[in-house]
Amino acid sequence: MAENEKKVVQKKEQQQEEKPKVDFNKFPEVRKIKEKFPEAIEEMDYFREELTLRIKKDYIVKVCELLRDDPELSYNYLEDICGVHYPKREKPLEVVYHIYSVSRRTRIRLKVSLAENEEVESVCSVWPSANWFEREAYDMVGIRFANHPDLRRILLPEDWEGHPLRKDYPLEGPPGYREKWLREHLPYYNKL
Amino acid sequence: MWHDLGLALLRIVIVFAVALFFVAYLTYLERKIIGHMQVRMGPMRVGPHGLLQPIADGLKLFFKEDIVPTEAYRLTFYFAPILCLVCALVLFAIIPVDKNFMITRLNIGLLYVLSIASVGVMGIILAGWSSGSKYSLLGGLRSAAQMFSYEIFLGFSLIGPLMIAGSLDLVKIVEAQKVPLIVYQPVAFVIYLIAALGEINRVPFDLPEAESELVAGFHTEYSGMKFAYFFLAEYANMLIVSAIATIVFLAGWKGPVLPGWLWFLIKMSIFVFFFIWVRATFPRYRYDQFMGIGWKIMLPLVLANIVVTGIVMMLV
Amino acid sequence: MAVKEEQQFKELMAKGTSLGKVDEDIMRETIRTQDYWINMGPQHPSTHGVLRLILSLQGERIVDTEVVIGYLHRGTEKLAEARTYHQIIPLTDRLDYLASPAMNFGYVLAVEKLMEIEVPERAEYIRVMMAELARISSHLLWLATHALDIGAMTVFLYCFREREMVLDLFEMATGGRLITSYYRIGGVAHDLPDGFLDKVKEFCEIFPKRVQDYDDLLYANRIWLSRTVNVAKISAEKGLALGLSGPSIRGSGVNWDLRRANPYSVYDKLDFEVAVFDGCDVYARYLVRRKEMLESCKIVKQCAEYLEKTSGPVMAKVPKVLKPPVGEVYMATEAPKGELAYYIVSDGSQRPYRLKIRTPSFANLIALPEMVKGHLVADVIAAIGSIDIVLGEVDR
Amino acid sequence: MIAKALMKDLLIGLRRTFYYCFTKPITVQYPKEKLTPFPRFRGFIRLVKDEETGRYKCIACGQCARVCPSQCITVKGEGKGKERQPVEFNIDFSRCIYCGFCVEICPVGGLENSSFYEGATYDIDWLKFDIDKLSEDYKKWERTFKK
Repeated sequence: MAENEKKVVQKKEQQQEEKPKVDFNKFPEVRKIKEKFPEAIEEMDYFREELTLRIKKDYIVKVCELLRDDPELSYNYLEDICGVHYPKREKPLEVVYHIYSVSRRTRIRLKVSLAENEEVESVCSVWPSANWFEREAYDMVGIRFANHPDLRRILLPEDWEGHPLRKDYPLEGPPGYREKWLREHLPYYNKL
Repeated sequence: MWHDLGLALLRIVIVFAVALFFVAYLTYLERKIIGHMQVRMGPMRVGPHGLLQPIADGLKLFFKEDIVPTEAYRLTFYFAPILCLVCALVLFAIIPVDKNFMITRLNIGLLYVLSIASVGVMGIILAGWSSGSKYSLLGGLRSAAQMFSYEIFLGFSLIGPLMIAGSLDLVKIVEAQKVPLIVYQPVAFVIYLIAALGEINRVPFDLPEAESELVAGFHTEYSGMKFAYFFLAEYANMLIVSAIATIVFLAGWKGPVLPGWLWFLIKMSIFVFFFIWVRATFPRYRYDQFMGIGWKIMLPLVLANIVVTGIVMMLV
Repeated sequence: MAVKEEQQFKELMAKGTSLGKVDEDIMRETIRTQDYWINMGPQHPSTHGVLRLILSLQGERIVDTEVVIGYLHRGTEKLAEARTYHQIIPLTDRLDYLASPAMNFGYVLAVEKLMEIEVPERAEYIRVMMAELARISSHLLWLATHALDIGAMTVFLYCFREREMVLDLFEMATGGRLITSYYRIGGVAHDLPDGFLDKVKEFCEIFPKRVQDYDDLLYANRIWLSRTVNVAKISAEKGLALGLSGPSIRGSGVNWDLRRANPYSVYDKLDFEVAVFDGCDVYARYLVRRKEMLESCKIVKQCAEYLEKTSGPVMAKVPKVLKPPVGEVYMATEAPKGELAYYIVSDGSQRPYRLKIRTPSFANLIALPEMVKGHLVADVIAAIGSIDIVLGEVDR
Repeated sequence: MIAKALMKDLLIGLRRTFYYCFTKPITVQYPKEKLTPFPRFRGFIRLVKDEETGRYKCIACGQCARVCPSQCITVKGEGKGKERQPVEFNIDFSRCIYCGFCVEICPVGGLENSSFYEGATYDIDWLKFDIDKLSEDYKKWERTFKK
């Protein structure tokens, strides 16, 4: 059994390595962006039939506007904005945008890498729904969005310290938090 | 003289005991009927088929902690539920259950009912205002607008029958009906029912206490016995409204075979059942729509009804 | 004093809602009044959980709404980073606890997409059937509470009666009534028990008749109509810009159902209609969900017919220790409330590096202030009901 | 128009509730009557004993403890090979989420889901089950609770 498993895993890994070269110019999204902002795309990836473009920080609003307004692309629906923390990278923060075209039924993923002190332009002006997603990314990962109408914490209390979804944030809360909480509630939780 | 006084006291005791008993069991009846309409059973635990439930509820409410919000105006906060309940119970004094059975006979009976009922509204408004809570205030505001306007239609819808009966005295009204007045005055009857629903805050017009919007409206902050007073007042009002409908539109105690008081109770319980039935069935109107219905549809209708009645009476 | 009020008023006007400036005409119609702030929730009978709205009112008319969420935040995404791919399944159950199979479905599909696992067809049909039953149960609960909010309390118990039947089906097949944890990466936990499909078919027979009960009480009822028609209107364009998805946007006439648009699992083999109505208001959203229940019932019936004829494995060959390749996937499914998507970043270890859950209720809630602006307090309740939120999903 | 004036839409609703007024209620009076759960119902977990030998089926391999998402199981075993038996087996039902993963993964069928579900208690220690309590007949648990 165990050997089988290993084989399956190895097979998977091999497939991974043998990833075929994709001709990115077949995607109208890539063509259009390259045409208009030749420097905007840093990196392209095509994995599990999902197109990923890494966009330079300064271009994100322009690219989003292009994606939304171009009749051939018409990406009119922002599905998700999410922050990811990669502490080992040079630019540790990453913002991931998933954008969907309701008329064309396609999806594209945009990424923006940020250094610790950098801010990224908010896309609220493009899709108003970005408001809460950006607030969540700020709350959870600590990504700051410039020109956001109302950048506050959304899920956690206003006076919370730290950003829980960072990799250096411990699972059981900030150090000392658990003890403090227990001390405060000890009379009741004594029995636990 | 002592004999008369004793008799009067006896009547008072009997009427109020019976009235309070009915009010208490009305809560049980409502829960039971709505329960069955909703394919469940309603109260089943206390006593056989939950028959002692109202007593258990009363005891529970009696022993509940009495909470007064710090923001409340104490005097009015205490006074409002009592005002509500007293106004509701005082009305039982003139209800003729049978030809000779009532506490007192007033020759302006119907006027008395309408005027005391409008004093009762003050209790609700005061409760909403004095609680010092925003939800209560909204509930009180709504009830102020709602009840004052619906009293107009309630009064107007009774004018048609009164013109035919020719008296404000409830006994005379009944005696004047050879045929129940509902036959001559169907429009007034329907309007009376709708206005009555509005007047006693029942679904679909229970806006002052709309629980999904205003939590509990004017009595959000009330607890214990003070809450119970509102509760009892509401149900007492429901009985009164049904009794008036019976007297004015269904010829009160008149009826073949059975004794008069039984006819009266049967007819009254039809209305009570109807109010409960409506509560189980309908959603709630919105505040502005409710006022719209009153002023835009019911007021013209009820005025037309009076005019038509007058013309027909002149011709006949 | 008056000057100060004027100043506050102007500030408020300049601030506007979080989504745009307030319409000044609505704000002050004819009389000059002072704003009235009201805290709706987190403990309120009809905010469907612990949603908190800060309403600022002119009389009973809403000028501004601020939505405060986070009272049910349980840190699902952080917890998921500390668990293996398999152990995350019970966590996903607890997102939308009213339709937990649908929540599982999205997650297992995402992991399967990441690992390229082929799932046996029988398992796919079972999953689709369960997900559709979950949709029915979720919509039933929605109708129940929505009608209760608007005051029709009997519909509540009629809906619960049918929901109980669905929950019984869940219990019979999965062992859990609400939190089913039935789906596994690569299939489902067990095959269906004996007699299950008969019960499903019986349910499919009964259910459309029972919908008639709700229709009698609501469909043409003038009170229901006056409470829902032209209330909380939102146009298709605005709705999309504000992130509405699922039944909420289909009520604005957008024909977009992920089951049809980007078919996953076996939805492309099934015959069903996408419910679209273009009233843009609460009533249209009611119609959409009402029709969706009936369509789901059809899907369940088709699945049951397929499953009766076939037999076979319900679990693909999946290694016990899951180690997906490095990469990231975004898998969007049509949950009862709208687009549910899981974004998984894998670093090749046993645990996901990052799991972002894009939940429909969270995105739909963004549009609430826009919907209720200028309406009355009672319409807020109707609007909350019509976008059908579950706080477990909003806060995660 | 006439239908609207006569309130047909409202009368339909009234008819429906009136009809149900005389049908049989569907509710169950819970503490008096109880529904029996389906066989797959995931209630409290039991440790199964072999009926013939009276030994635990469990071989204390610890897979259940590892797979448990809420980490509420602790196992300690003794012996080797087929002789291996658990000496300590604790489940903290105040943490358990009843997902059934432990039952599913057990290679020897040493755990089962009982149909016991009435775990509400004033005493949280009652929910911390040790090896003896886990292998009891679950009907006895009910009695302990009622005490």
